Amino acid sequence: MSFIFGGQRPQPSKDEKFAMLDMEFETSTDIFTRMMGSCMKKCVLQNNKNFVEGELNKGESVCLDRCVAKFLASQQLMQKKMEEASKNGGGMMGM
Amino acid sequence: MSFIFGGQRPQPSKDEKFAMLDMEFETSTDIFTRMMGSCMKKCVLQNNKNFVEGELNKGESVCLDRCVAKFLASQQLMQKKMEEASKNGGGMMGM
Amino acid sequence: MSFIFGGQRPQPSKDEKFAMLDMEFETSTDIFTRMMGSCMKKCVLQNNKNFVEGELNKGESVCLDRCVAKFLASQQLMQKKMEEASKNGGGMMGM
Amino acid sequence: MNAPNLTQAEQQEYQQRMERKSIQMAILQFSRLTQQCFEPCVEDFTSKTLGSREEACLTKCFEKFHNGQTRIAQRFQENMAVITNNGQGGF
Amino acid sequence: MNAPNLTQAEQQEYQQRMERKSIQMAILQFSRLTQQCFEPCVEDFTSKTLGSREEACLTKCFEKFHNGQTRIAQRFQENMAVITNNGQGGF
Amino acid sequence: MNAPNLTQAEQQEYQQRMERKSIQMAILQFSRLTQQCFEPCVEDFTSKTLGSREEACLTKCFEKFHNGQTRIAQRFQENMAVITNNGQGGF
Repeated sequence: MSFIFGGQRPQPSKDEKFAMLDMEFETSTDIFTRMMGSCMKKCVLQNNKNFVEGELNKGESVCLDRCVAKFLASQQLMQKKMEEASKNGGGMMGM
Repeated sequence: MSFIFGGQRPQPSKDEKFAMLDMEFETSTDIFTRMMGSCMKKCVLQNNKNFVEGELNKGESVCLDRCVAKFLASQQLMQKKMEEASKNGGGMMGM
Repeated sequence: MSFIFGGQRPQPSKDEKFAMLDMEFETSTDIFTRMMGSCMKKCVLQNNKNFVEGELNKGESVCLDRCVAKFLASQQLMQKKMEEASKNGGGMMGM
Repeated sequence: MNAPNLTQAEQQEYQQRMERKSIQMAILQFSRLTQQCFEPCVEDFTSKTLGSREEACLTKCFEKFHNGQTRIAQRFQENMAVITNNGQGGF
Repeated sequence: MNAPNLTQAEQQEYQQRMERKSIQMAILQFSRLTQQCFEPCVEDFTSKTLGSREEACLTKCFEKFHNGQTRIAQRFQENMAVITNNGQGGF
Repeated sequence: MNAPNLTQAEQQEYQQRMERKSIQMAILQFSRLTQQCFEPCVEDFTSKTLGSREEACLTKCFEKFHNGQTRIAQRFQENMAVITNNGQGGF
Protein backbone atom coordinates (compact mmCIF):
# COMPACT_ATOMS: atom_id res chain seq x y z
CA MET A 1 0.00 0.00 0.00
CA SER A 2 2.47 2.56 -1.18
CA PHE A 3 -0.07 5.38 -0.91
CA ILE A 4 0.03 5.01 2.85
CA PHE A 5 3.65 4.38 3.64
CA GLY A 6 5.22 7.47 2.20
CA GLY A 7 8.65 8.01 3.73
CA GLN A 8 10.10 5.23 5.81
CA ARG A 9 12.02 6.02 8.95
CA PRO A 10 15.68 5.00 8.89
CA GLN A 11 16.11 2.40 11.66
CA PRO A 12 12.92 1.14 13.25
CA SER A 13 13.03 -0.28 16.78
CA LYS A 14 11.99 -3.85 17.51
CA ASP A 15 8.54 -2.71 18.62
CA GLU A 16 8.10 -0.70 15.45
CA LYS A 17 9.15 -3.62 13.29
CA PHE A 18 6.76 -5.94 15.10
CA ALA A 19 3.97 -3.38 14.75
CA MET A 20 4.60 -3.25 11.00
CA LEU A 21 4.48 -7.02 10.73
CA ASP A 22 1.34 -7.15 12.86
CA MET A 23 -0.24 -4.67 10.52
CA GLU A 24 0.63 -6.80 7.51
CA PHE A 25 -0.78 -9.87 9.20
CA GLU A 26 -4.01 -8.14 10.16
CA THR A 27 -4.38 -6.66 6.70
CA SER A 28 -4.04 -10.02 4.95
CA THR A 29 -6.34 -11.63 7.46
CA ASP A 30 -8.95 -8.95 7.01
CA ILE A 31 -8.88 -9.04 3.22
CA PHE A 32 -8.99 -12.85 3.27
CA THR A 33 -11.97 -12.89 5.63
CA ARG A 34 -13.88 -10.37 3.54
CA MET A 35 -13.10 -12.18 0.30
CA MET A 36 -14.26 -15.42 1.82
CA GLY A 37 -17.46 -13.84 3.05
CA SER A 38 -18.28 -12.34 -0.34
CA CYS A 39 -17.31 -15.38 -2.39
CA MET A 40 -19.10 -17.89 -0.20
CA LYS A 41 -22.20 -15.71 -0.38
CA LYS A 42 -22.07 -15.31 -4.16
CA CYS A 43 -21.01 -18.85 -5.09
CA VAL A 44 -22.34 -21.16 -2.39
CA LEU A 45 -24.87 -19.73 0.04
CA GLN A 46 -27.31 -18.32 -2.50
CA ASN A 47 -28.22 -21.83 -3.61
CA ASN A 48 -27.77 -23.68 -0.33
CA LYS A 49 -30.51 -22.81 2.08
CA ASN A 50 -30.55 -26.28 3.53
CA PHE A 51 -27.06 -27.67 3.11
CA VAL A 52 -28.00 -31.11 1.82
CA GLU A 53 -24.46 -31.72 0.63
CA GLY A 54 -21.11 -30.94 2.31
CA GLU A 55 -18.92 -31.27 -0.79
CA LEU A 56 -18.45 -28.39 -3.20
CA ASN A 57 -19.98 -29.24 -6.56
CA LYS A 58 -18.33 -28.41 -9.87
CA GLY A 59 -20.23 -25.14 -10.35
CA GLU A 60 -19.42 -23.90 -6.86
CA SER A 61 -15.74 -24.74 -7.22
CA VAL A 62 -15.32 -22.92 -10.51
CA CYS A 63 -17.30 -19.97 -9.21
CA LEU A 64 -15.05 -19.71 -6.15
CA ASP A 65 -11.90 -19.78 -8.29
CA ARG A 66 -13.16 -16.93 -10.45
CA CYS A 67 -14.51 -15.02 -7.50
CA VAL A 68 -11.10 -14.99 -5.81
CA ALA A 69 -9.45 -13.73 -8.99
CA LYS A 70 -12.06 -11.02 -9.46
CA PHE A 71 -11.98 -9.95 -5.83
CA LEU A 72 -8.23 -9.46 -5.93
CA ALA A 73 -8.45 -7.67 -9.26
CA SER A 74 -11.08 -5.36 -7.75
CA GLN A 75 -8.79 -4.73 -4.83
CA GLN A 76 -5.94 -3.80 -7.19
CA LEU A 77 -8.20 -1.49 -9.17
CA MET A 78 -9.48 0.30 -6.09
CA GLN A 79 -5.94 0.63 -4.80
CA LYS A 80 -4.99 2.40 -8.02
CA LYS A 81 -7.94 4.77 -7.65
CA MET A 82 -6.98 5.39 -4.05
CA GLU A 83 -3.44 6.28 -5.03
CA GLU A 84 -4.73 8.68 -7.67
CA ALA A 85 -7.10 10.33 -5.19
CA SER A 86 -4.26 10.54 -2.68
CA LYS A 87 -2.00 12.32 -5.19
CA ASN A 88 -4.73 14.83 -5.89
CA GLY A 89 -4.49 15.89 -2.27
CA GLY A 90 -7.69 14.23 -1.18
CA GLY A 91 -6.00 12.63 1.80
CA MET A 92 -6.90 9.20 3.06
CA MET A 93 -10.64 8.75 2.77
CA GLY A 94 -11.63 11.94 4.45
CA MET A 95 -10.38 11.16 7.91
CA MET B 1 -19.21 8.30 28.77
CA SER B 2 -19.59 9.31 32.36
CA PHE B 3 -21.71 6.28 33.18
CA ILE B 4 -18.68 4.11 32.65
CA PHE B 5 -15.85 6.04 34.18
CA GLY B 6 -17.11 6.46 37.71
CA GLY B 7 -14.21 7.28 40.00
CA GLN B 8 -10.91 8.09 38.41
CA ARG B 9 -7.70 6.81 39.93
CA PRO B 10 -5.36 9.51 41.24
CA GLN B 11 -2.20 9.27 39.14
CA PRO B 12 -2.37 6.94 36.17
CA SER B 13 0.84 5.44 34.80
CA LYS B 14 1.98 6.06 31.25
CA ASP B 15 0.55 2.73 30.12
CA GLU B 16 -2.78 3.54 31.72
CA LYS B 17 -2.89 6.95 30.10
CA PHE B 18 -2.08 5.48 26.71
CA ALA B 19 -4.73 2.81 27.21
CA MET B 20 -7.30 5.53 27.95
CA LEU B 21 -6.34 7.45 24.83
CA ASP B 22 -6.44 4.28 22.76
CA MET B 23 -9.91 3.64 24.05
CA GLU B 24 -11.04 7.11 23.05
CA PHE B 25 -9.54 6.69 19.60
CA GLU B 26 -11.16 3.30 19.08
CA THR B 27 -14.49 4.56 20.33
CA SER B 28 -14.56 7.52 17.93
CA THR B 29 -13.39 5.31 15.10
CA ASP B 30 -16.06 2.74 15.82
CA ILE B 31 -18.89 5.26 16.07
CA PHE B 32 -17.70 7.00 12.91
CA THR B 33 -17.52 3.74 10.99
CA ARG B 34 -21.02 2.71 12.09
CA MET B 35 -22.47 6.13 11.32
CA MET B 36 -20.91 6.04 7.89
CA GLY B 37 -22.26 2.55 7.26
CA SER B 38 -25.80 3.51 8.26
CA CYS B 39 -25.87 6.88 6.50
CA MET B 40 -24.35 5.62 3.26
CA LYS B 41 -26.92 2.83 3.27
CA LYS B 42 -29.87 5.12 3.94
CA CYS B 43 -28.86 8.06 1.75
CA VAL B 44 -26.78 6.65 -1.08
CA LEU B 45 -26.79 2.91 -1.57
CA GLN B 46 -30.56 2.37 -1.63
CA ASN B 47 -30.77 4.24 -4.93
CA ASN B 48 -27.41 3.30 -6.42
CA LYS B 49 -27.39 -0.30 -7.46
CA ASN B 50 -25.16 0.41 -10.42
CA PHE B 51 -23.10 3.44 -9.49
CA VAL B 52 -23.52 5.36 -12.74
CA GLU B 53 -22.25 8.53 -11.11
CA GLY B 54 -19.36 9.12 -8.69
CA GLU B 55 -20.39 12.55 -7.47
CA LEU B 56 -22.90 12.98 -4.68
CA ASN B 57 -26.04 14.63 -6.01
CA LYS B 58 -27.93 17.34 -4.12
CA GLY B 59 -30.41 14.94 -2.52
CA GLU B 60 -27.71 12.59 -1.31
CA SER B 61 -25.65 15.43 0.15
CA VAL B 62 -28.52 16.92 2.11
CA CYS B 63 -29.59 13.47 3.29
CA LEU B 64 -26.06 12.72 4.57
CA ASP B 65 -25.94 16.01 6.49
CA ARG B 66 -29.21 15.27 8.24
CA CYS B 67 -28.32 11.64 8.79
CA VAL B 68 -25.13 12.59 10.65
CA ALA B 69 -27.06 15.02 12.87
CA LYS B 70 -29.74 12.43 13.61
CA PHE B 71 -27.26 9.64 14.24
CA LEU B 72 -25.39 11.71 16.80
CA ALA B 73 -28.68 12.84 18.39
CA SER B 74 -29.71 9.18 18.64
CA GLN B 75 -26.40 8.38 20.24
CA GLN B 76 -26.91 11.14 22.81
CA LEU B 77 -30.43 9.94 23.56
CA MET B 78 -29.35 6.34 24.02
CA GLN B 79 -26.50 7.46 26.23
CA LYS B 80 -29.01 9.26 28.47
CA LYS B 81 -31.13 6.11 28.68
CA MET B 82 -28.03 4.08 29.46
CA GLU B 83 -27.09 6.39 32.29
CA GLU B 84 -30.61 6.15 33.72
CA ALA B 85 -30.55 2.36 33.50
CA SER B 86 -27.13 2.35 35.11
CA LYS B 87 -28.35 4.45 38.06
CA ASN B 88 -31.22 2.05 38.59
CA GLY B 89 -28.66 -0.62 39.33
CA GLY B 90 -29.05 -2.45 36.08
CA GLY B 91 -25.34 -2.47 35.47
CA MET B 92 -23.79 -2.20 32.04
CA MET B 93 -26.00 -4.02 29.61
CA GLY B 94 -26.30 -7.22 31.55
CA MET B 95 -22.71 -8.33 31.35
CA MET C 1 -10.77 -25.69 22.39
CA SER C 2 -8.58 -28.72 22.73
CA PHE C 3 -8.15 -29.05 18.97
CA ILE C 4 -6.14 -25.87 18.96
CA PHE C 5 -3.99 -26.11 22.04
CA GLY C 6 -2.20 -29.33 21.39
CA GLY C 7 0.87 -29.50 23.57
CA GLN C 8 1.27 -26.91 26.26
CA ARG C 9 4.63 -25.34 26.92
CA PRO C 10 6.12 -26.08 30.36
CA GLN C 11 6.37 -22.71 32.13
CA PRO C 12 4.77 -19.78 30.37
CA SER C 13 6.00 -16.25 31.09
CA LYS C 14 3.72 -13.59 32.50
CA ASP C 15 3.13 -12.11 29.06
CA GLU C 16 2.24 -15.52 27.69
CA LYS C 17 -0.16 -16.19 30.53
CA PHE C 18 -1.82 -12.82 30.04
CA ALA C 19 -2.05 -13.43 26.32
CA MET C 20 -3.80 -16.74 26.99
CA LEU C 21 -6.28 -15.10 29.33
CA ASP C 22 -6.87 -12.29 26.85
CA MET C 23 -7.63 -14.87 24.23
CA GLU C 24 -10.14 -16.57 26.49
CA PHE C 25 -11.81 -13.25 27.25
CA GLU C 26 -12.01 -12.26 23.60
CA THR C 27 -13.32 -15.66 22.64
CA SER C 28 -16.16 -15.58 25.17
CA THR C 29 -16.97 -12.00 24.26
CA ASP C 30 -17.07 -12.82 20.59
CA ILE C 31 -19.27 -15.87 20.99
CA PHE C 32 -21.59 -13.98 23.33
CA THR C 33 -21.91 -11.07 20.92
CA ARG C 34 -22.68 -13.37 18.01
CA MET C 35 -25.20 -15.40 20.00
CA MET C 36 -26.91 -12.22 21.08
CA GLY C 37 -27.02 -10.94 17.51
CA SER C 38 -28.55 -14.18 16.19
CA CYS C 39 -31.01 -14.70 19.02
CA MET C 40 -32.24 -11.11 19.11
CA LYS C 41 -32.75 -11.32 15.36
CA LYS C 42 -34.62 -14.62 15.49
CA CYS C 43 -36.70 -14.01 18.62
CA VAL C 44 -37.24 -10.28 18.88
CA LEU C 45 -36.41 -8.17 15.86
CA GLN C 46 -38.39 -10.11 13.28
CA ASN C 47 -41.63 -9.02 14.90
CA ASN C 48 -40.59 -5.59 16.18
CA LYS C 49 -40.22 -3.17 13.35
CA ASN C 50 -41.49 -0.29 15.44
CA PHE C 51 -40.60 -1.12 19.02
CA VAL C 52 -43.93 -0.21 20.60
CA GLU C 53 -43.00 -2.04 23.78
CA GLY C 54 -39.71 -2.13 25.73
CA GLU C 55 -40.46 -5.21 27.83
CA LEU C 56 -39.87 -8.71 26.55
CA ASN C 57 -43.17 -10.52 26.19
CA LYS C 58 -43.66 -14.16 27.17
CA GLY C 59 -43.05 -15.51 23.67
CA GLU C 60 -39.85 -13.53 23.21
CA SER C 61 -38.51 -14.61 26.60
CA VAL C 62 -39.08 -18.30 26.01
CA CYS C 63 -37.67 -18.03 22.50
CA LEU C 64 -34.48 -16.39 23.82
CA ASP C 65 -34.02 -19.13 26.44
CA ARG C 66 -34.26 -21.85 23.83
CA CYS C 67 -32.17 -19.93 21.35
CA VAL C 68 -29.28 -19.68 23.80
CA ALA C 69 -29.44 -23.40 24.52
CA LYS C 70 -29.54 -24.25 20.81
CA PHE C 71 -26.77 -21.82 19.91
CA LEU C 72 -24.44 -23.35 22.48
CA ALA C 73 -25.41 -26.86 21.41
CA SER C 74 -24.62 -25.90 17.81
CA GLN C 75 -21.30 -24.57 18.93
CA GLN C 76 -20.50 -27.85 20.70
CA LEU C 77 -21.53 -29.85 17.66
CA MET C 78 -19.40 -27.77 15.30
CA GLN C 79 -16.47 -28.03 17.69
CA LYS C 80 -16.75 -31.82 17.55
CA LYS C 81 -16.76 -31.70 13.74
CA MET C 82 -13.77 -29.39 13.80
CA GLU C 83 -11.82 -31.76 16.03
CA GLU C 84 -12.64 -34.65 13.70
CA ALA C 85 -11.54 -32.64 10.66
CA SER C 86 -8.40 -31.65 12.49
CA LYS C 87 -7.54 -35.27 13.28
CA ASN C 88 -7.95 -36.19 9.64
CA GLY C 89 -5.10 -33.85 8.88
CA GLY C 90 -7.21 -31.12 7.38
CA GLY C 91 -5.56 -28.48 9.51
CA MET C 92 -7.35 -25.48 10.89
CA MET C 93 -9.88 -24.30 8.35
CA GLY C 94 -7.56 -24.16 5.43
CA MET C 95 -5.30 -21.39 6.61
CA MET D 1 -7.93 -25.06 27.66
CA ASN D 2 -6.63 -24.99 31.21
CA ALA D 3 -6.42 -21.57 32.79
CA PRO D 4 -2.79 -20.67 33.52
CA ASN D 5 -1.70 -20.31 37.15
CA LEU D 6 -1.11 -16.71 38.17
CA THR D 7 0.87 -15.45 41.15
CA GLN D 8 -0.97 -13.05 43.41
CA ALA D 9 0.82 -10.02 41.95
CA GLU D 10 -0.06 -11.17 38.45
CA GLN D 11 -3.68 -11.65 39.46
CA GLN D 12 -3.91 -8.06 40.65
CA GLU D 13 -2.28 -6.74 37.49
CA TYR D 14 -4.53 -8.81 35.29
CA GLN D 15 -7.58 -7.68 37.23
CA GLN D 16 -6.88 -4.08 36.21
CA ARG D 17 -6.29 -5.08 32.63
CA MET D 18 -9.62 -6.92 32.62
CA GLU D 19 -11.44 -3.88 33.94
CA ARG D 20 -10.12 -1.80 31.07
CA LYS D 21 -11.01 -4.46 28.57
CA SER D 22 -14.54 -4.75 29.96
CA ILE D 23 -15.04 -1.01 29.72
CA GLN D 24 -13.77 -1.04 26.15
CA MET D 25 -16.12 -3.86 25.29
CA ALA D 26 -19.06 -2.11 26.91
CA ILE D 27 -18.37 1.04 24.90
CA LEU D 28 -18.20 -0.86 21.63
CA GLN D 29 -21.36 -2.75 22.54
CA PHE D 30 -23.07 0.56 23.18
CA SER D 31 -22.04 1.93 19.83
CA ARG D 32 -23.31 -1.24 18.12
CA LEU D 33 -26.59 -0.80 19.96
CA THR D 34 -26.87 2.79 18.76
CA GLN D 35 -26.58 1.61 15.19
CA GLN D 36 -28.97 -1.31 15.70
CA CYS D 37 -31.69 1.02 16.97
CA PHE D 38 -30.93 3.90 14.61
CA GLU D 39 -31.43 1.79 11.51
CA PRO D 40 -35.03 0.65 12.13
CA CYS D 41 -36.15 3.76 14.05
CA VAL D 42 -34.86 6.66 11.97
CA GLU D 43 -35.98 6.68 8.38
CA ASP D 44 -37.04 10.23 7.67
CA PHE D 45 -34.36 12.63 6.46
CA THR D 46 -36.50 15.63 5.59
CA SER D 47 -35.43 17.18 8.88
CA LYS D 48 -32.24 17.13 10.94
CA THR D 49 -33.84 16.75 14.36
CA LEU D 50 -35.37 13.58 15.77
CA GLY D 51 -39.17 13.48 15.72
CA SER D 52 -41.10 12.38 18.82
CA ARG D 53 -42.03 9.10 17.19
CA GLU D 54 -38.39 8.41 16.39
CA GLU D 55 -37.38 9.22 19.96
CA ALA D 56 -40.02 6.88 21.35
CA CYS D 57 -38.84 4.11 19.01
CA LEU D 58 -35.20 4.59 20.05
CA THR D 59 -36.16 4.46 23.72
CA LYS D 60 -38.22 1.29 23.36
CA CYS D 61 -35.52 -0.25 21.21
CA PHE D 62 -32.94 0.48 23.89
CA GLU D 63 -35.13 -1.12 26.55
CA LYS D 64 -35.85 -4.14 24.40
CA PHE D 65 -32.16 -4.78 23.76
CA HIS D 66 -31.25 -4.09 27.36
CA ASN D 67 -33.82 -6.63 28.56
CA GLY D 68 -32.90 -9.12 25.88
CA GLN D 69 -29.21 -8.86 26.65
CA THR D 70 -29.76 -9.31 30.37
CA ARG D 71 -31.80 -12.44 29.78
CA ILE D 72 -29.37 -13.90 27.27
CA ALA D 73 -26.44 -13.25 29.62
CA GLN D 74 -28.22 -15.13 32.44
CA ARG D 75 -29.01 -18.13 30.26
CA PHE D 76 -25.51 -18.07 28.80
CA GLN D 77 -23.96 -18.35 32.25
CA GLU D 78 -26.34 -21.12 33.33
CA ASN D 79 -25.69 -23.11 30.18
CA MET D 80 -21.93 -22.61 30.38
CA ALA D 81 -21.96 -23.87 33.96
CA VAL D 82 -23.70 -27.07 32.83
CA ILE D 83 -21.35 -27.57 29.88
CA THR D 84 -18.26 -27.06 32.05
CA ASN D 85 -19.54 -29.47 34.72
CA ASN D 86 -20.15 -32.09 32.08
CA GLY D 87 -16.45 -31.97 31.40
CA GLN D 88 -16.89 -30.98 27.81
CA GLY D 89 -14.70 -27.97 28.35
CA GLY D 90 -15.41 -24.37 27.47
CA PHE D 91 -14.37 -22.89 24.20
CA MET E 1 -14.13 11.38 30.06
CA ASN E 2 -11.34 13.82 30.73
CA ALA E 3 -8.25 13.40 28.58
CA PRO E 4 -5.28 12.38 30.73
CA ASN E 5 -2.38 14.81 31.06
CA LEU E 6 0.68 13.72 29.13
CA THR E 7 4.26 14.87 29.61
CA GLN E 8 5.99 16.16 26.51
CA ALA E 9 7.92 12.94 26.04
CA GLU E 10 4.72 10.94 26.37
CA GLN E 11 3.02 13.18 23.84
CA GLN E 12 5.70 12.48 21.28
CA GLU E 13 5.57 8.76 21.91
CA TYR E 14 1.80 8.72 21.69
CA GLN E 15 1.91 10.74 18.49
CA GLN E 16 3.86 7.95 16.80
CA ARG E 17 1.53 5.33 18.16
CA MET E 18 -1.44 7.30 16.80
CA GLU E 19 0.13 7.49 13.38
CA ARG E 20 0.47 3.74 13.26
CA LYS E 21 -3.09 3.27 14.47
CA SER E 22 -4.41 5.69 11.86
CA ILE E 23 -2.59 3.86 9.11
CA GLN E 24 -3.96 0.56 10.39
CA MET E 25 -7.46 1.98 10.46
CA ALA E 26 -7.12 3.40 6.95
CA ILE E 27 -6.03 0.02 5.64
CA LEU E 28 -8.94 -1.79 7.23
CA GLN E 29 -11.31 0.90 5.96
CA PHE E 30 -9.91 0.36 2.49
CA SER E 31 -10.44 -3.36 2.66
CA ARG E 32 -14.03 -2.81 3.85
CA LEU E 33 -14.54 -0.46 0.91
CA THR E 34 -13.24 -3.08 -1.50
CA GLN E 35 -15.84 -5.52 -0.25
CA GLN E 36 -18.63 -2.93 -0.25
CA CYS E 37 -18.03 -2.14 -3.92
CA PHE E 38 -17.24 -5.69 -5.00
CA GLU E 39 -20.57 -7.04 -3.80
CA PRO E 40 -22.90 -4.83 -5.86
CA CYS E 41 -20.56 -4.40 -8.86
CA VAL E 42 -19.31 -7.92 -9.55
CA GLU E 43 -21.98 -10.48 -10.15
CA ASP E 44 -20.87 -12.43 -13.17
CA PHE E 45 -18.64 -15.44 -12.58
CA THR E 46 -18.53 -16.89 -16.05
CA SER E 47 -15.10 -15.31 -16.46
CA LYS E 48 -12.19 -14.64 -14.16
CA THR E 49 -11.32 -11.17 -15.41
CA LEU E 50 -13.25 -8.00 -14.68
CA GLY E 51 -15.48 -6.75 -17.51
CA SER E 52 -15.42 -3.08 -18.53
CA ARG E 53 -18.85 -2.53 -17.00
CA GLU E 54 -17.68 -4.01 -13.72
CA GLU E 55 -14.58 -1.83 -13.75
CA ALA E 56 -16.64 1.29 -14.36
CA CYS E 57 -18.99 0.35 -11.53
CA LEU E 58 -16.08 -0.22 -9.11
CA THR E 59 -14.58 3.15 -10.06
CA LYS E 60 -17.84 5.05 -9.58
CA CYS E 61 -18.48 3.17 -6.36
CA PHE E 62 -15.06 4.16 -5.06
CA GLU E 63 -15.71 7.81 -5.91
CA LYS E 64 -19.16 7.76 -4.37
CA PHE E 65 -17.84 6.35 -1.09
CA HIS E 66 -14.86 8.67 -1.11
CA ASN E 67 -17.12 11.69 -1.55
CA GLY E 68 -19.64 10.41 0.96
CA GLN E 69 -16.98 9.71 3.55
CA THR E 70 -15.42 13.14 3.15
CA ARG E 71 -18.78 14.82 3.63
CA ILE E 72 -19.73 12.68 6.63
CA ALA E 73 -16.36 13.35 8.27
CA GLN E 74 -16.86 17.11 7.90
CA ARG E 75 -20.36 17.03 9.37
CA PHE E 76 -19.19 14.68 12.12
CA GLN E 77 -16.51 17.12 13.22
CA GLU E 78 -18.88 20.10 13.10
CA ASN E 79 -21.51 18.28 15.11
CA MET E 80 -19.00 16.98 17.65
CA ALA E 81 -17.72 20.53 18.16
CA VAL E 82 -21.26 21.69 18.95
CA ILE E 83 -21.92 18.77 21.31
CA THR E 84 -18.64 19.30 23.17
CA ASN E 85 -19.26 23.07 23.52
CA ASN E 86 -22.69 22.35 24.97
CA GLY E 87 -20.91 20.55 27.77
CA GLN E 88 -22.61 17.25 27.06
CA GLY E 89 -19.26 15.56 26.76
CA GLY E 90 -18.00 13.42 23.94
CA PHE E 91 -18.29 9.65 24.05
CA MET F 1 5.42 -2.14 1.88
CA ASN F 2 8.84 -3.62 2.39
CA ALA F 3 9.10 -6.19 5.15
CA PRO F 4 11.39 -4.93 7.91
CA ASN F 5 14.67 -6.78 8.55
CA LEU F 6 14.62 -8.83 11.73
CA THR F 7 17.59 -10.16 13.69
CA GLN F 8 17.52 -13.89 14.40
CA ALA F 9 16.41 -13.34 18.00
CA GLU F 10 13.63 -11.06 16.82
CA GLN F 11 12.55 -13.63 14.26
CA GLN F 12 12.16 -16.27 16.94
CA GLU F 13 10.22 -13.93 19.19
CA TYR F 14 7.97 -12.85 16.37
CA GLN F 15 7.38 -16.45 15.38
CA GLN F 16 5.84 -17.14 18.79
CA ARG F 17 3.75 -14.00 18.59
CA MET F 18 2.49 -15.10 15.17
CA GLU F 19 1.49 -18.49 16.50
CA ARG F 20 -0.63 -16.89 19.18
CA LYS F 21 -2.20 -14.53 16.68
CA SER F 22 -2.99 -17.38 14.31
CA ILE F 23 -4.66 -19.32 17.08
CA GLN F 24 -6.67 -16.27 18.06
CA MET F 25 -7.73 -15.76 14.48
CA ALA F 26 -8.69 -19.41 14.09
CA ILE F 27 -10.87 -19.21 17.19
CA LEU F 28 -12.66 -16.10 16.00
CA GLN F 29 -13.11 -17.67 12.58
CA PHE F 30 -14.65 -20.70 14.25
CA SER F 31 -17.07 -18.59 16.20
CA ARG F 32 -18.06 -16.72 13.02
CA LEU F 33 -18.64 -20.08 11.36
CA THR F 34 -20.87 -21.20 14.21
CA GLN F 35 -23.06 -18.17 13.68
CA GLN F 36 -23.05 -18.51 9.91
CA CYS F 37 -24.34 -22.07 10.14
CA PHE F 38 -26.67 -21.51 13.09
CA GLU F 39 -28.64 -18.81 11.31
CA PRO F 40 -29.80 -20.80 8.28
CA CYS F 41 -29.95 -24.20 10.02
CA VAL F 42 -31.77 -23.49 13.29
CA GLU F 43 -35.15 -21.86 12.93
CA ASP F 44 -37.43 -23.75 15.26
CA PHE F 45 -37.65 -22.53 18.85
CA THR F 46 -40.47 -24.70 20.13
CA SER F 47 -37.84 -26.91 21.79
CA LYS F 48 -34.48 -26.29 23.41
CA THR F 49 -32.65 -29.27 21.93
CA LEU F 50 -31.40 -29.58 18.37
CA GLY F 51 -33.52 -31.76 16.11
CA SER F 52 -31.88 -34.37 13.87
CA ARG F 53 -32.57 -32.30 10.78
CA GLU F 54 -30.92 -29.28 12.36
CA GLU F 55 -27.90 -31.35 13.34
CA ALA F 56 -27.56 -32.69 9.81
CA CYS F 57 -27.79 -29.17 8.41
CA LEU F 58 -25.11 -27.87 10.81
CA THR F 59 -22.80 -30.74 9.88
CA LYS F 60 -23.21 -30.21 6.14
CA CYS F 61 -22.83 -26.47 6.59
CA PHE F 62 -19.59 -27.01 8.47
CA GLU F 63 -18.26 -29.24 5.71
CA LYS F 64 -19.32 -26.83 2.99
CA PHE F 65 -17.55 -23.92 4.64
CA HIS F 66 -14.51 -26.01 5.45
CA ASN F 67 -14.21 -27.07 1.82
CA GLY F 68 -14.93 -23.59 0.53
CA GLN F 69 -12.38 -22.02 2.82
CA THR F 70 -9.70 -24.49 1.84
CA ARG F 71 -10.27 -23.82 -1.85
CA ILE F 72 -10.36 -20.06 -1.42
CA ALA F 73 -7.14 -20.12 0.60
CA GLN F 74 -5.37 -22.07 -2.16
CA ARG F 75 -6.52 -19.70 -4.89
CA PHE F 76 -5.70 -16.70 -2.72
CA GLN F 77 -2.12 -17.83 -2.32
CA GLU F 78 -1.72 -18.61 -6.01
CA ASN F 79 -3.12 -15.24 -7.01
CA MET F 80 -1.03 -13.35 -4.46
CA ALA F 81 2.10 -15.05 -5.77
CA VAL F 82 1.30 -13.83 -9.29
CA ILE F 83 0.52 -10.28 -8.11
CA THR F 84 3.73 -10.07 -6.08
CA ASN F 85 5.83 -11.38 -8.97
CA ASN F 86 4.34 -8.76 -11.26
CA GLY F 87 5.83 -6.19 -8.93
CA GLN F 88 2.51 -4.64 -8.11
CA GLY F 89 3.18 -5.13 -4.43
CA GLY F 90 0.94 -6.73 -1.85
CA PHE F 91 -1.49 -4.69 0.15
